[in-house]
Amino acid sequence: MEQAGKRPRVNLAVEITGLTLQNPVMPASGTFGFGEEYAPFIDLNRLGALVVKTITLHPTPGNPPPRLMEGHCGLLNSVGLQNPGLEIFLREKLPYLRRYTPPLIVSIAGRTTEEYAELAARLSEAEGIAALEVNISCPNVKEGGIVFGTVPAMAARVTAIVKEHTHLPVIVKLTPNVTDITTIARAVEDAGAGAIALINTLQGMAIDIERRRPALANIVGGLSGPAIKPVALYAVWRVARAVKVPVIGMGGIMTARDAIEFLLAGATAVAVGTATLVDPGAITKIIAGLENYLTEQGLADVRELIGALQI
Amino acid sequence: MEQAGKRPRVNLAVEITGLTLQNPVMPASGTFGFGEEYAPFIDLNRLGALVVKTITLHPTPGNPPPRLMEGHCGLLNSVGLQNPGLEIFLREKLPYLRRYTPPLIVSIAGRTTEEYAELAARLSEAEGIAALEVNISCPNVKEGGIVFGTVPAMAARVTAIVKEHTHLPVIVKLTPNVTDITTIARAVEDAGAGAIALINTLQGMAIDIERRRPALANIVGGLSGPAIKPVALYAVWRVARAVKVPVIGMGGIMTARDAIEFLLAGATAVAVGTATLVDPGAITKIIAGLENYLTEQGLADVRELIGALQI
Amino acid sequence: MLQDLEAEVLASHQLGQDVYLLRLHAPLIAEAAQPGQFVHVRCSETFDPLLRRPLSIHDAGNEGELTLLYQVKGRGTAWLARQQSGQKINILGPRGRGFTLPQNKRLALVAGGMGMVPLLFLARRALEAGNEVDFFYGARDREQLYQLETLKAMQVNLFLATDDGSAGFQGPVTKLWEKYIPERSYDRGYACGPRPALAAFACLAGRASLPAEVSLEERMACGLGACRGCVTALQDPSGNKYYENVCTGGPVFDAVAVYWED
Amino acid sequence: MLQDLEAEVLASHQLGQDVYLLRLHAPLIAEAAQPGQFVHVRCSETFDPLLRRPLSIHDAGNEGELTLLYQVKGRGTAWLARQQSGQKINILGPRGRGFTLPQNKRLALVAGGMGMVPLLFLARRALEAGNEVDFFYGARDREQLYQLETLKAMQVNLFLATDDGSAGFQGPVTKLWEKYIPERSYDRGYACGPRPALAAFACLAGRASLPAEVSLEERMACGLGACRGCVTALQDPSGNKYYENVCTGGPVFDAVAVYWED
Ligand SMILES: Cc1cc2nc3c(=O)[nH]c(=O)nc-3n(C[C@H](O)[C@H](O)[C@H](O)COP(=O)(O)OP(=O)(O)OC[C@H]3O[C@@H](n4cnc5c(N)ncnc54)[C@H](O)[C@@H]3O)c2cc1C
Ligand SMILES: Cc1cc2nc3c(=O)[nH]c(=O)nc-3n(C[C@H](O)[C@H](O)[C@H](O)COP(=O)(O)OP(=O)(O)OC[C@H]3O[C@@H](n4cnc5c(N)ncnc54)[C@H](O)[C@@H]3O)c2cc1C
Ligand SMILES: Cc1cc2nc3c(=O)[nH]c(=O)nc-3n(C[C@H](O)[C@H](O)[C@H](O)COP(=O)(O)O)c2cc1C
Ligand SMILES: Cc1cc2nc3c(=O)[nH]c(=O)nc-3n(C[C@H](O)[C@H](O)[C@H](O)COP(=O)(O)O)c2cc1C
Ligand code: FES
Ligand code: FES
Repeated sequence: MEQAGKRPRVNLAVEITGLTLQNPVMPASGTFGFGEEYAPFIDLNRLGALVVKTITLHPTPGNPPPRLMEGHCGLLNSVGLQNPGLEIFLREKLPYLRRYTPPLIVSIAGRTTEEYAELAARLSEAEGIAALEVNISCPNVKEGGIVFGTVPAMAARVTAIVKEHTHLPVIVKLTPNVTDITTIARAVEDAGAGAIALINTLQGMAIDIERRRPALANIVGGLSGPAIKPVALYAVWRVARAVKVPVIGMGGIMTARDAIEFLLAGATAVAVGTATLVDPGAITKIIAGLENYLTEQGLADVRELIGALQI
Repeated sequence: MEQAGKRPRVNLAVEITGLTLQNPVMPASGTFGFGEEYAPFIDLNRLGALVVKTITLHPTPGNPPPRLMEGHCGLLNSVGLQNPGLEIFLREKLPYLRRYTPPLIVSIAGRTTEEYAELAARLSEAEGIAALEVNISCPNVKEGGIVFGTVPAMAARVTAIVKEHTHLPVIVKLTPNVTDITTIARAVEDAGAGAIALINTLQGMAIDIERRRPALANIVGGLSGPAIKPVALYAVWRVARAVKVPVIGMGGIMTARDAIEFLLAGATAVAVGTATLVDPGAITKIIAGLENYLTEQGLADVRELIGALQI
Repeated sequence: MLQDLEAEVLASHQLGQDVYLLRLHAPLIAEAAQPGQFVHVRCSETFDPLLRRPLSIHDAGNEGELTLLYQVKGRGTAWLARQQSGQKINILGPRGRGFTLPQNKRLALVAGGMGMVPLLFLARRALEAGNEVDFFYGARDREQLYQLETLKAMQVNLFLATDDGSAGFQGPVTKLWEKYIPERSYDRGYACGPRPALAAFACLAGRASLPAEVSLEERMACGLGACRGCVTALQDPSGNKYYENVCTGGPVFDAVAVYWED
Repeated sequence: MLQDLEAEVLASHQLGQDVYLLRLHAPLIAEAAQPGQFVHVRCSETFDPLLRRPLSIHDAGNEGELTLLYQVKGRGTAWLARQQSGQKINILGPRGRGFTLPQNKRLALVAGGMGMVPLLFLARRALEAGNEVDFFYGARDREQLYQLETLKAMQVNLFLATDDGSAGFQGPVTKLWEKYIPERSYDRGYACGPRPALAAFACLAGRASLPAEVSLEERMACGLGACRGCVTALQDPSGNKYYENVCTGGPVFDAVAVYWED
């Protein structure tokens, strides 16, 4: 698409497990609500995809407050997956989201594999959903609370069950709180994941020394933001080399430069979380910055960046 | 020790595996060189202990430059254990260090369990060493490069072998790059560790987007500094509850308030690394700040803080 | 309409040891502002501190002037205190559900410490709407009673309380207010301040069957209702506890809706 | 003696689009400073940026004045550029191994871009020690040649080069210098600038059997020799590569000791 008198436009589109994204930048689940909260600030139609807060089968009240604590260059949260549950999502949130053109990715979490299965089945019947993102950073109540995403076999089982219950593309989102994230990545790839998203938050804690109490009511929280970027980038680089399916990279992306680092490391797309909490326009600025960078570098296609890191 | 006309002095002394530390604040291995570098700035005799850079059996040249990259609120380093080796340490560094009164803790690392054994044996013959700190965040060349500290049995084996070859107290320093750090902690405790130090750095990466190359020549580096504090604090809290031996907490401690968080979380002592690289006086400021805090809070003994977190 | 803009600092005045009055030029926000709403302020050029800081709207003038009043608590407000006139500050707002604004009624405004900040703006708008305003203002000591001149210049009935008795009544401001409840037969009460004071206020209002509103604080990230990080516990009419965002459902809540026992 | 102190900003002058001259009051450092040494500057009130930034000593006056000259590259130097007179900046120094300072010799100083910074200080001290100084100074264009007035006021023989020919010789400064090597029979050469320029300089000096020193840059953390983070590859006389700290073993090294092929 050459515009008269202008530089040729660069291609920003990428493909992820059958979905075409007009650009590789999307919100990270849980930081973008159900989209509507950001509509006063940005045109949701400009995003690579829409990704909603993780939903559960039943309404989840979430953890008691305080749920937030700021670290240095990082945010510690223990929202506890607060969400209105599947029914209300389908009835009250989905119709609004359907009005937008970018593919809608619905993040799901269960306490048992059965809950994942039911969520997958029910969402697959609904209209306007482009893919499921399986959040496996939550405890399996049937296995003594072990987090699904920390054991390859459990991660694989959730993936396989979701696959069985849906025709939609399945993205599996990994937790970084493991010894070897590539083992988990390969396990979910083998189980049928069409793409892998990473990283979810790092486990962390803060203490209020005046009250001698944990700063978060839930004691432990998830660390996100610029603080974790090096950890996220390393995990993405390793996973991108270990699997064949596309990777969606995230963790501390605040600027277009950060996003480019993730693409060079092998991510086919990126997600932006904490940055949006600080600046509602972060995602659109990153998209614009990415386009500028490509133009400046004389690159015609964003895909030339993907995995282009020279070792 | 009440001083005439003054407030009673608070007790800062703690005990760790038979060593009495005049206060619970010490340098973190690798950030304090061999002590002499900081002598122009602080009185080394004021420290709780002296902890030297990890030494290896043979001289280690370290990784090629660049070895450093700054993240947001964090430092990524890949020094690669550069050190002059055991012989030069004994001949050229130890005599200097012996002049100081705080207990000298020597950090050691090996590529095989045999190297750990030999280091332990040789250092135990030398005079002026109070304890060994076993750095298990390095690859076992005989086991395909798997990091000793990521497998409970391997971590236990290194600990046991070091114990066999020394009469000195043994501190084992854990890597946080594992799924469940308490399993490793219990394994080294069972194998005879007299204290546990944590955390070593988190694995991370950065990319120079202009050159499309890793920012560190070694590709991967270790992340330290304020960015990792929430992760470190959570690991310390969990390990302190999982083991009976004392814990030395570290990771992002920049101020006395940070140190107090670690003590409340259950650390008997703390180590300060990156802060010293930014401010050579950081450790002594933290000691002074800790003393002030105790006085202000009307506490007579720092041990009242240890593990005093209310859940 | 919610804005995200760069506001120019007109002036920053130090009112007390660690309290600052910040005057900003932000016409779009000033015009839209309702008492009880807040702005979400970026307090850094870097990522440390990372999050915005919520600050109540203290006043909003006709000339597009927006006034904030804050106490330096930590890194964010310390950064703010370093900003000088001419510099630009990124603010997002006006945000949140403000106070109910009746007409021609008698209102009690009860401020504890920095809780005075949004109540001054409420007083101004309440007076404009023909209400009679009793303004109860308590602090630790007379040094920590700010903006007395501004309040006196307004047509409020001002009642002061200090913990040490250095100005007005000696004791909690809620105790002072309590004495006036019977005789002044208020139509509505409003409070902002430390949570224990709010709980005491809610209890007194409840006993007097007085409709009452309180402004709550919680740590915030987005300030937009998206992250669900800033919740407070509320109770539904049957006493069941649930969580509501302070940034969108509040910061002002009906006193009876707040789940006080946590 | 190495110091860690708060230095007051006397003035900050913008010399070019992104280049600043910073005058500090730091008597203890100014008195001890040797040409080629640097100071390690804390560029933040928070932890972002976290590390100090090394900056060469550009000049040191009798009145305790220490002058730095820097280009804004990223967050640290951007912070520095925001500091105004009267503010305090934490600096640590003087640090590092500086240039050899002979007496009554003829010296060649070859500066590429910001490499001029430590060489101006060297020129001043070299002149005081009775040396004759040829100062070669190259930059992209005439706009990026800084401190020409100061250099002209000194007794150096100034030779300029620009990539675009907008001032002096058109081409690399090392090419310009090359022409003078035979006729001027120098006793010693000094260079600071981008690494490729230093390598060219080292090669020319080697061919002319001229003792030569170069000032290198590496990212630094402690600046004290403790962390081993700032190493550069050197070679021993038999050509074996080894790593040396730039902060303590340098930043100035013998040109023949540097392992250029990395
Ligand atoms: C709706 C709302 C309106 C507010 N209006 C005002 C106002 O008009 N004037 C004023 O002085 N303050 C006001 N506050 C409180 C103000 O937001 C905090 O004092 C400020 O965010 C502290 O930031 P800091 O970086 O200086 O401190 P930090 O270093 O972040 O923290 C210092 C202390 O303040 C606490 N704190 C941090 N963030 C918050 C927060 N968002 N809410 C409550 N406590 C927090 C921390 O736990 C810590 O104990 C308001 C808070 C809310 C939620
Ligand atoms: C001994 C020594 C003396 C120096 N003297 C001067 C001087 O007098 N004037 C001057 O303008 N600059 C000098 N520099 C370079 C200066 O230290 C860097 O430009 C500065 O640290 C960049 O910091 P920043 O936060 O602005 O940029 P950052 O955001 O940290 O980085 C911007 C770019 O600069 C690079 N960089 C960061 N730190 C360093 C470093 N320590 N050394 C080299 N490159 C780095 C980064 O890789 C990145 O590409 C010197 C460097 C050394 C080692
Ligand atoms: C407040 C908050 C809530 C989050 N909620 C979810 C969630 O519901 N589901 C999920 O998969 N990830 C959740 N995350 C993790 C983010 O999607 C993302 O993986 C992580 O924050 C790292 O990216 P960032 O550094 O850009 O924020 C949440 C993160 C934050 C900060
Ligand atoms: C430059 C650097 C070098 C280090 N070298 C070692 C080392 O040799 N041995 C070791 O056990 N830990 C080493 N560490 C890790 C620290 O001892 C410490 O565990 C870690 O940095 C976390 O603490 P901090 O955030 O206070 O720096 C090093 C850290 C840094 C930053
Ligand atoms: S701060 Fe994000 S929902 Fe209120
Ligand atoms: S910067 Fe630490 S050794 Fe040079």
